[in-house]
Amino acid sequence: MAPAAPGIDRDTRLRMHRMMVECRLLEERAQELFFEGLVRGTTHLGIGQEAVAAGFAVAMRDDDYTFCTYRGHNHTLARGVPMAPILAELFGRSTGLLGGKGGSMHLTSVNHGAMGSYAIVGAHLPIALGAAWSAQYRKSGQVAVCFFGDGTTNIGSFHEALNMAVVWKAPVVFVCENNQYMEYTPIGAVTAVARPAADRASAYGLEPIVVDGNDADAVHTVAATAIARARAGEGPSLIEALTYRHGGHSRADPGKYRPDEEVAAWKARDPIPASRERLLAAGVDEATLDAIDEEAAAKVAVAEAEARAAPEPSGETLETQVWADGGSAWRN
Amino acid sequence: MAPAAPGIDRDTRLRMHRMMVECRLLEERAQELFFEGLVRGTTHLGIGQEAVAAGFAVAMRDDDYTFCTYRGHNHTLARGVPMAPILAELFGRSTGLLGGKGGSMHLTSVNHGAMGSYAIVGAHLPIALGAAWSAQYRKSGQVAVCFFGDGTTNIGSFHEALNMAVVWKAPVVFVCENNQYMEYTPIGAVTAVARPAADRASAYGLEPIVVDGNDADAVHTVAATAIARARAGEGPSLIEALTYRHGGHSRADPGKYRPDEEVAAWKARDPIPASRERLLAAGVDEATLDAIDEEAAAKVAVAEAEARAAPEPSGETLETQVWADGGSAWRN
Amino acid sequence: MAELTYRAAIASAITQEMDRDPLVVLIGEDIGAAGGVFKLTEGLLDRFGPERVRDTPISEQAIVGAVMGAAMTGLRPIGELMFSDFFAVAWDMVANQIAKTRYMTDGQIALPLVLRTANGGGLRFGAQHSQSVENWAMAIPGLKVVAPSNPADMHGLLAAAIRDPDPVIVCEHKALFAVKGDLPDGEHVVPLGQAAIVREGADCTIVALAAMVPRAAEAAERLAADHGIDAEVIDLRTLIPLDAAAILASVAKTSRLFTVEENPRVGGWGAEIVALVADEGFYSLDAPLVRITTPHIPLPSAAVLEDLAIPTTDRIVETIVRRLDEAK
Amino acid sequence: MAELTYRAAIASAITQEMDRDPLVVLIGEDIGAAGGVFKLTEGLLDRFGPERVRDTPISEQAIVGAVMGAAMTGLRPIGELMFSDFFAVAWDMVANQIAKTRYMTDGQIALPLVLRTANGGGLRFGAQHSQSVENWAMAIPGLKVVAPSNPADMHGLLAAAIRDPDPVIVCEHKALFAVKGDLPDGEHVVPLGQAAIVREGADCTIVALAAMVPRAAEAAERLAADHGIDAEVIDLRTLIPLDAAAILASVAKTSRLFTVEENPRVGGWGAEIVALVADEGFYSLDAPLVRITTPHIPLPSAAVLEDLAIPTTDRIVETIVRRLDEAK
Ligand SMILES: Cc1ncc(C[n+]2csc(CCOP(=O)(O)OP(=O)(O)O)c2C)c(N)n1
Ligand SMILES: Cc1ncc(C[n+]2csc(CCOP(=O)(O)OP(=O)(O)O)c2C)c(N)n1
Ligand SMILES: [Mg+2]
Ligand SMILES: [Mg+2]
Repeated sequence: MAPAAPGIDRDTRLRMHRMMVECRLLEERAQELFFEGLVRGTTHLGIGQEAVAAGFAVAMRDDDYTFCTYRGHNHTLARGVPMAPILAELFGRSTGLLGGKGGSMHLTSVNHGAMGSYAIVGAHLPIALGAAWSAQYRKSGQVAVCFFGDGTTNIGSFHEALNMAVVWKAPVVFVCENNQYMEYTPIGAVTAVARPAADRASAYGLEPIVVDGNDADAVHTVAATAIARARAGEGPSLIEALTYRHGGHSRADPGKYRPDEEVAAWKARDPIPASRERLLAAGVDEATLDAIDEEAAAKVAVAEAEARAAPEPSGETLETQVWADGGSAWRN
Repeated sequence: MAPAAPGIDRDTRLRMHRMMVECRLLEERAQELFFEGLVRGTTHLGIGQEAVAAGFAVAMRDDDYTFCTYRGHNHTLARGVPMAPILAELFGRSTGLLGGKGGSMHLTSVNHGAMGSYAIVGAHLPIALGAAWSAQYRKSGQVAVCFFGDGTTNIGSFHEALNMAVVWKAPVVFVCENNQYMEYTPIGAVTAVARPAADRASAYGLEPIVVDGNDADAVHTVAATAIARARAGEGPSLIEALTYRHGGHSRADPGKYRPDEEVAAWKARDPIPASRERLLAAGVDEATLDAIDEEAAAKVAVAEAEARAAPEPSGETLETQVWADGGSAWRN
Repeated sequence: MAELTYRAAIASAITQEMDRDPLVVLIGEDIGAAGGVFKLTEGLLDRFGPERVRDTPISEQAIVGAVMGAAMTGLRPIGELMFSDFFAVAWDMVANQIAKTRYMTDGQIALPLVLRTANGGGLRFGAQHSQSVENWAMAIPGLKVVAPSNPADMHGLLAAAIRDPDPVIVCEHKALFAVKGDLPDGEHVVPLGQAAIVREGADCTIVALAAMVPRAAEAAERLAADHGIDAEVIDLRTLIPLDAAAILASVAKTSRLFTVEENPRVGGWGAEIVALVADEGFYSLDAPLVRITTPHIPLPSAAVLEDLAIPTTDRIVETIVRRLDEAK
Repeated sequence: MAELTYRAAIASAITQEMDRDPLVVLIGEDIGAAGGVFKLTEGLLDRFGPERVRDTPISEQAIVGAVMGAAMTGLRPIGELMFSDFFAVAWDMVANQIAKTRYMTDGQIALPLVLRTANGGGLRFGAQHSQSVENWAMAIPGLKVVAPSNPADMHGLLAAAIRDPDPVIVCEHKALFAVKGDLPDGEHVVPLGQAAIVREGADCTIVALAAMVPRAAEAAERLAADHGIDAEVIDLRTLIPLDAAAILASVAKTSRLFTVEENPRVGGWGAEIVALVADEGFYSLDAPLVRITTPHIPLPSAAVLEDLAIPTTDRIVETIVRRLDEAK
């Protein structure tokens, strides 16, 4: 594992901490709202995995691209997307980030470089590669960062994207959040190697990189290195971040297929208290950290109120935005 | 590379030699018949690659399964499928192996364990895995051998099949015939690693195995080992056989994208003269070998005559064999 | 007669057939220990063991390919695709390999296999987890396609699909999982290719499938009660083989056809039914042939939008009343 | 006016658009150094260099996915799928990602991209290399679909597709590659969504696409010469957007509709056209609506069988004569 970086400054750490706290509080509330019936359909929480999102987000340039999965709330928030339209989208309201058309699994905010959440496992790896190719062609210096799960390493598009990205030296960073499970099946039960991403790196001529995904500093260090490498034209990286989701896979899944001790052990390694400890040890005072918690809670409350107050989408939007002309006409 | 096996007996070598000669002569004639317009559509020759087919075929049990590609004449012949129905299929005649329905790219003879030639790159790897799973479930002791090209290692189904085969310990042997090119593009130009199959083996927890694919003895040795391993319930293998196609990719392709020296160097390593030399050195007399050549030529001539004499398919067969009832009715 | 849900009818049919034939096996993602994400396969691992009920990696091409390879070598495998949208990931295996191999090999290779999948909308899952893909499968020669509308048919048609010597795509509608109904005692098998007349009627024919069947049936009751329109409702049950005779016979009687489909408008199965009747039933018609469909758009996730998109009982009633009125 | 082949019209359109817009790039298998397996992209690498004309590995999912990612970030990429059958391998990228993303993101993401592919039969390539898949694409909301029948349209429609702000699937028919025709001087662009009236006529309407257009046109000449039937022939040119008005106007005049399609019978584009007319054009009809199609089978490879499968001029003539006769 990459060691925790010595050189990360206090401000960066505080930014990461704030991001993690905001993600956590928003998702905890989203979960409650799901049980209240306000969040409809499905939702996949990244509670426990926030350090990956935060560690990368602070290493990215504003114009870099993020591609993530249905478990994408953290990554979307971390790029600076406001909470209210995210919650409103989960509620299916007209002020939702996607006008209610996409839902929890497809959060996207092009203005923030959040280029989409993808709900078919593996699909976004080639798409992220394409964005990186575009940056390379346009010589824009942008980098694409693509997050996906351990289960995703077994699908074909993972393989195709990794190979083509290396051949093209595309500026893309592939980040496997190994949370140990696909939906309900432990990754080890269906994977030929122990480290689903890192043990595949050499198949693409890449270095295996494993990082403690619950340590924002450590994530940040490998992120900064990989992004710099991509930006310098040296090609892609594949990073495996070891982490855990505290809850179930989605919706009401209680995650009972996991041994209690395993859950307890990982919860003891919760990235947010760890970050708090580290900041305290580095001399940040309790009040500053408490203020972050309170501000985040207040932000969530405001966002929730806004989303609750938002109207349902108007029926007129049903048939808009299939085409670039704004409509959906397929005939004259 | 695996060394040429010391222990291969004379009979086995003669069988392999005869297979290679038969393959070669049939394909050379098929090429001429293509230019005469008798072979229609397209055809992909394996001239130069015969040692792979022969080395494996003699290591297989009669009830083992072969899965191969559109470049599958050698593999089909090597399982004992007669020449006449193969040629007739290339001509599109009613006596064709597939009644004229499949064509050159889909040669299949279930009775010979030749479970099909597949024309979409990569598709047959999961299918071969499925046959192996079936053998495992039925405890039949059968093994599936699956041949494919270097270019195929970059498509998603390669990755999915390899991973699942290892997880399931399926009795399947994956054989990459690395003939250095996909269609017209050198494999090195589009692949992240130097050995497209062997350098990927570790991604599935497998040993890298590279063999001289122009040396039938060497191929036979690794084939026997891998098949024994599969039959013993120890799971799949991935073998990379280095070889070369003497001609172009298909039809009238002259293969001009390849450097003359490269072609010359590989032709100098033609597996058939090499096998002949080895047999002579082992004390087989010229006459025996000449007789093999003559018998093969005679077989091809007889098959060609038969295929030429065969009628075109009757129009009545157009709408048969979509369903198991023999017909194609999709409505009442 | 026992009452059970559409959801439970799936495991009951699989159990019936696995008990009967040891060559029947089941694979898919999270189907074993977890019992499936929709709890469709609960209890099967315990009953039949890991050799017959296998969890897979997230590798749809390998799942479908392996099912094909197993079917051609003596098993009768069932593969589950968790959501029907994921057929797209394995479409080569389905459309190019499974559908064509028997024909290409002139009958040498038989593929007695089933691909089961959770199909359809209504759960606010958005565009990539709500599609009705029965029309994709219908357009590929060599695939049979089943889409049951109630628990008894779910059980009986799935059993028939497992016994069928050809590849069958079984669309299990997500919005129907909780629906209850009676299952006849004893072995229950419903032959493929037979539509069911859900309601007899004289004034118009409504052809529906899967989740649209209860809506069409309810619409018919309201048409009778509120508008004096006596509609005949046909549940197609299987798209391939198609019970064309049942449709043509009904239209011969009613002279008017409405189809109610959930898939997007263009190129849906409704167009095929209309085209069939517009040719072979033309002379019995006395009004335009009308398709009631989801618009030609991806499905939105917000509840109000999704409900607007998919045909509702209200929309069916309103359309039929208006179109019959116009035709007077 | 210069004469060129349908094959050459492809490179000429790409050249015209790449000269015009530096954001247009092209990727695919063997398209660069080799100029494509059908020699469709010959000369482009030399002219535009390896940054704009890129060879790929055999990785259709990555090709299509990369095209999508590039399109959403400022390029106007063209991806080639060597044979249209290979759409199946990348169908998730096409049907679930490309087609739905603009809608799912409420218009945030634009996808100005083109996927070109060698489509159709007639070359004895067998079931996995001969399909007509335009009906697969037509059934997916969010895709535009083009299938030119002659060199000038090939050039003009491909140019329009490259300029279009939405994803366009361009079906290049293999059996037409060698066909010659005139290309107007100067920049040539044919707008999407406009059918062409290939022949005016009063007795019946024949709607055709791609390789079926010359056959339908020839059939119409023979119908006139040998049977006194004056057929109007419509070349759809694009399936989506569909020029429904042109079809309805023609049927309003002729009262009779025939469609001629190469894709397998069930769920083909012909069913959609028939369904459209059977609803909106019903009252102008005076005979059954007839589809002339390939049977619902995979395509065989033997020459005699393939020729029997795909509609021929003879079959078109024979069917129209018989069906009009029956309708008298
Ligand atoms: C192609 C495809 N197959 C299956 C699914 C259903 N599915 C959704 S999430 C998931 C598990 C993914 O596991 P992993 O990649 O580890 O990500 P995680 O959910 O753990 O973040 C599965 C199987 C899907 N969405 N797409
Ligand atoms: C999915 C798919 N993509 C592309 C093709 C076209 N194609 C046929 S053969 C071939 C090259 C295959 O190369 P390789 O795997 O090395 O096998 P070889 O032909 O050299 O034996 C290609 C690209 C195809 N048949 N299927
Ligand atoms: Mg996971
Ligand atoms: Mg090769």
